Amino acid sequence: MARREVAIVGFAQSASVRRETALNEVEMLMPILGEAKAQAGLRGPEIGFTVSGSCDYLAGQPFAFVSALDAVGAWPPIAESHVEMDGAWALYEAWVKLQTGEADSALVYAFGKSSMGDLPEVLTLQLDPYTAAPLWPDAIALAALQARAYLEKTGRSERDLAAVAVRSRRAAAANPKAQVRTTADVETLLATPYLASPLRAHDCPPISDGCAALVLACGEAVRRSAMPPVWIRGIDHRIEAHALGVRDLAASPSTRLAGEKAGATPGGVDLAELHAPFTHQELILRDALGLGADVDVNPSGGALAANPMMVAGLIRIGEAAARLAAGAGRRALAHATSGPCLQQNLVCVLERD
Amino acid sequence: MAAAIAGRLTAAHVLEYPYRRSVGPVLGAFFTGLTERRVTGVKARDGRILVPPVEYDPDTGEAISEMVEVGPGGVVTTWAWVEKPRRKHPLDRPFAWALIRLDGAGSAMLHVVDAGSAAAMETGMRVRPRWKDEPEGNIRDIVCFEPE
Amino acid sequence: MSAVTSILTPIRLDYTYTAGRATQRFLLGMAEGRILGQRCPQCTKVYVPPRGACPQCGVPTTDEVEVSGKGTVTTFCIVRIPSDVLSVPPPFTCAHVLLDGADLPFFALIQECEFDAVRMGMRVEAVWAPPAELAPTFESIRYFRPLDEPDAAYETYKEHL
Amino acid sequence: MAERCAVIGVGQTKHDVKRTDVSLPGLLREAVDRAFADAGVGWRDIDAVVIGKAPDMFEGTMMPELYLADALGAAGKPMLRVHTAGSVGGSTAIVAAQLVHAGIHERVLTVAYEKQSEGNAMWALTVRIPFQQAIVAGAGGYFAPLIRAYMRRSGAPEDTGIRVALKDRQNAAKNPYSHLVFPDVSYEMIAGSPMLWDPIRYMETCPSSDGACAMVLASEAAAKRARQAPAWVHGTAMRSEPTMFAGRDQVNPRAGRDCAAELYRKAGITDPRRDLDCAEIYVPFSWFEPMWMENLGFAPEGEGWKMTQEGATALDGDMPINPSGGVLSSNPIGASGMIRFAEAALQVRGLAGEHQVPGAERALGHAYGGGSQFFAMWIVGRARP
Repeated sequence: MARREVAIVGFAQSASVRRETALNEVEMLMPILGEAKAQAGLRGPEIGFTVSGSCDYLAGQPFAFVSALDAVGAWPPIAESHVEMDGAWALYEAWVKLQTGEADSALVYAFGKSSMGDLPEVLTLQLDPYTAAPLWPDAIALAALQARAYLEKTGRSERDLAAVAVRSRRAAAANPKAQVRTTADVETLLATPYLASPLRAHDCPPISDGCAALVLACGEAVRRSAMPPVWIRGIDHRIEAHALGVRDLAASPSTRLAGEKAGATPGGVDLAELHAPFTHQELILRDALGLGADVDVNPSGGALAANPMMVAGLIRIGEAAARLAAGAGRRALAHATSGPCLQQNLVCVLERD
Repeated sequence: MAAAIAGRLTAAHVLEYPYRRSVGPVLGAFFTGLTERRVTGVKARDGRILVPPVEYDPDTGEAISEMVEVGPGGVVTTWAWVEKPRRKHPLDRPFAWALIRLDGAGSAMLHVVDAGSAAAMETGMRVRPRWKDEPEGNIRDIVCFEPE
Repeated sequence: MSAVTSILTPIRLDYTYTAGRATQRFLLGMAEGRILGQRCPQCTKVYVPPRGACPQCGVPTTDEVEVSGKGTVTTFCIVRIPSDVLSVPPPFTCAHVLLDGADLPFFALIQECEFDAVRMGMRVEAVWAPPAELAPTFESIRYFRPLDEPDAAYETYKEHL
Repeated sequence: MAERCAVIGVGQTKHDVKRTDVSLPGLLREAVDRAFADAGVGWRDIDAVVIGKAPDMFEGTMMPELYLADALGAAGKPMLRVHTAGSVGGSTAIVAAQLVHAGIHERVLTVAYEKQSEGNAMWALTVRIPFQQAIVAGAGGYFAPLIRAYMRRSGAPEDTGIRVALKDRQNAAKNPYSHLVFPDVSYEMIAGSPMLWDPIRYMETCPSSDGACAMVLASEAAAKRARQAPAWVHGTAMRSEPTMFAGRDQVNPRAGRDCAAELYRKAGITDPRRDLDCAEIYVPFSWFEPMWMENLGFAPEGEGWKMTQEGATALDGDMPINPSGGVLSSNPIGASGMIRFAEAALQVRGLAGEHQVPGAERALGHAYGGGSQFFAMWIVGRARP
């Protein structure tokens, strides 16, 4: 069956902040949903499908996503779904929905207030509940295991990791939505203590609260947009085995496979937004996707500069699309990840007319 | 419960459940082995011994159940040094998280190494388990690993 | 030792909640013995407690409205099993109370009458905690009790069932 | 035009209050292995996995699809995790069906589960959340006032709920996977059971179960190679509305009515009571049967109870509802919706065993969740659409 051409026609995100104390999720989301819909030139009732991504454990309560629907204005009742995943996978579900021909437009949103709990500990609950989670390894420790495996396999150094941090933060300085927007130089960063060796604070993402919304459209609905349409030329996602001890942590085969299936040919993109919460993960992802030095990676600053959980992957897609729409290139790659040490990965290839 | 801090109402919320997990036959054999200070893995179809064991072959999806004793010593395949342990970490002094491939195993298991200092850690180093005095049948029956 | 068939894995996570703008407004009202709602600028419905949004219109509710502590039971349930969160012994009655001036029923415990005397249409009023115990919590309203007024006609609240 | 989608394999676990004999992977695999045996497929045949469950806190594992990926043969494949509250089992199946309708995959495994015994479901549902009003008595305390509102509106005889429970519990005795089976169940036994959340009696209430359900969904080409007759998906629909808003009709929510209307349009149904042969609908408390009869358009507003009282919804009635015994008999929350969808498929494939509705050609699967606000439905048929 021929694929329908689907375009991103609206994108908005909140500023990522360390702790959003004034607003609840609904109050955070409302202006962002409004902004994305306005860009798309679509009013709520005209949107054919709505889907969101979030995670109950961030908020520490069951059914935390239910009340967020209040921000949408779901009346008359809407065709709607929710994934307990990053919003990038909600976008995938929306893309599938448009492929069935049952809808011509879709609103995708994601939200996460990671500040409410102790995030590295909350993420422990993603692990094998029998033999791993009862030891309470935190997310930073697990990433550090991966970082050492990568450094020792490739011969790269902690200096290379610091260079990723410096570049990300410098890029973030131009991004008003980013959270970490200043940086020291590599030498200064390398003089700071380890959080979990070989990772230092600059190798790890900030804890962020935030939300984002994105509008997809097909056919006639694309023409309403105030934003130049950015087409999804390919999208795919793959998961790999869970246990760290059975995986080659220095590589990301699921990213490589998703990239192949999405049609991300090496050398074919001008910019890439990679969802790499840790510095070494950016390098692993570059390797997996065959991105050369000519590709502008994470011009937004990436997840190292702002990492609202369940949102940061969707933001990568939105950032890449917004940059193409603004004329920063013709073809881009966006990536999202989920799970410990890059267990699950999504790749999306975007193109401007 | 609620208090006004910096002009915002804030409140503590505790999410606490004592989950009782049934483990099925394969993990059951693994945990039973721990009570006898033995570490066991499961033999996959390709002959690899997976530790900790899983009930289904990761390549073929078939149910697997042939248990094989491994270790007790093993080799660190990667590690991360923690200078300031978190409250819930298994040790309350500086230690290393590590992936450890026990002798005879085809996969590595996650645990901690009590090595005193980061300088004593090295990928490829040999370690052996230190057992709890009275094992109860869970992963923390191994208090930690220590350099051999 | 016999075969292990299960493991105990206690999980405790600690969170810090903030109320959000609208809920904070409402709860600070509670601490003053006032019931504050918000009106939707589009459909003009009054929400108590407010959550900052009109769920039907998807727009912020910004106009503050104080509503009465009196209202009408629209429907109810007699709870005959112990509650995890209330110290009241069963049986007791929980009701949806449509406060005068509000457009959404409020969940409320009914006391100071027999548990089986509660009826649809019954008029009730809020019973507040003593002034010294008023706080920014829902519990500042201890419960609702019957008012000495004739029952409201079914037609007056049937749109809120 | 979307690709056709068929259900070629169905499997479910024995549902029980505590499945202490299995781990989480073991529970899921009991359902999946049965679905594979039914479909005649193996792991290599599966292109993608779509998994659903209700809140992660029931088992204390965050995003458990990550851990379960290995046991579900997902390594190297796409995997999605759906969560739409109580309707999740249904919406998970729909998301899986969309992958086939969209022509993206040939065969998709979809699975839903709950192992509530590991935590404590009632706790998770009544957990005290700061700055929110406490729900004092779980789901029963939430839904009982709505049932009272229905009774007032419709004037239904007070024993309607008892009759629903009696019928569902009799049906459950014919279903080998049922959690609750009362061999000698009688009207008097139900009527005499304690009131929990008046007007809901103990025996008019669903249990908390451990259990899982799985289905293999296939494209038309793949369905031709299936081991047994498929059930064809004639239509799917999902609708949501906010939990609470001024003037919301929670007894007969518009989201449910709109969802059914879209579903019937897609499946070419003009008179559901005439055109459908049976339905598996989400009835966690007995009174929801008459309420949903009206919401789904099987009966005019205010008259759903007549179908129950007249025996129309019995296994030998003209519109059998919940031949499997329904949610009242087995309720692994995250799987409960998918079991409805799967049982509808079994009926039109003629594979429902002792609770088979003779000659069933078209059947409805229905799930709802949240505060009666999330709806997921499908119609499956013996004939290719």
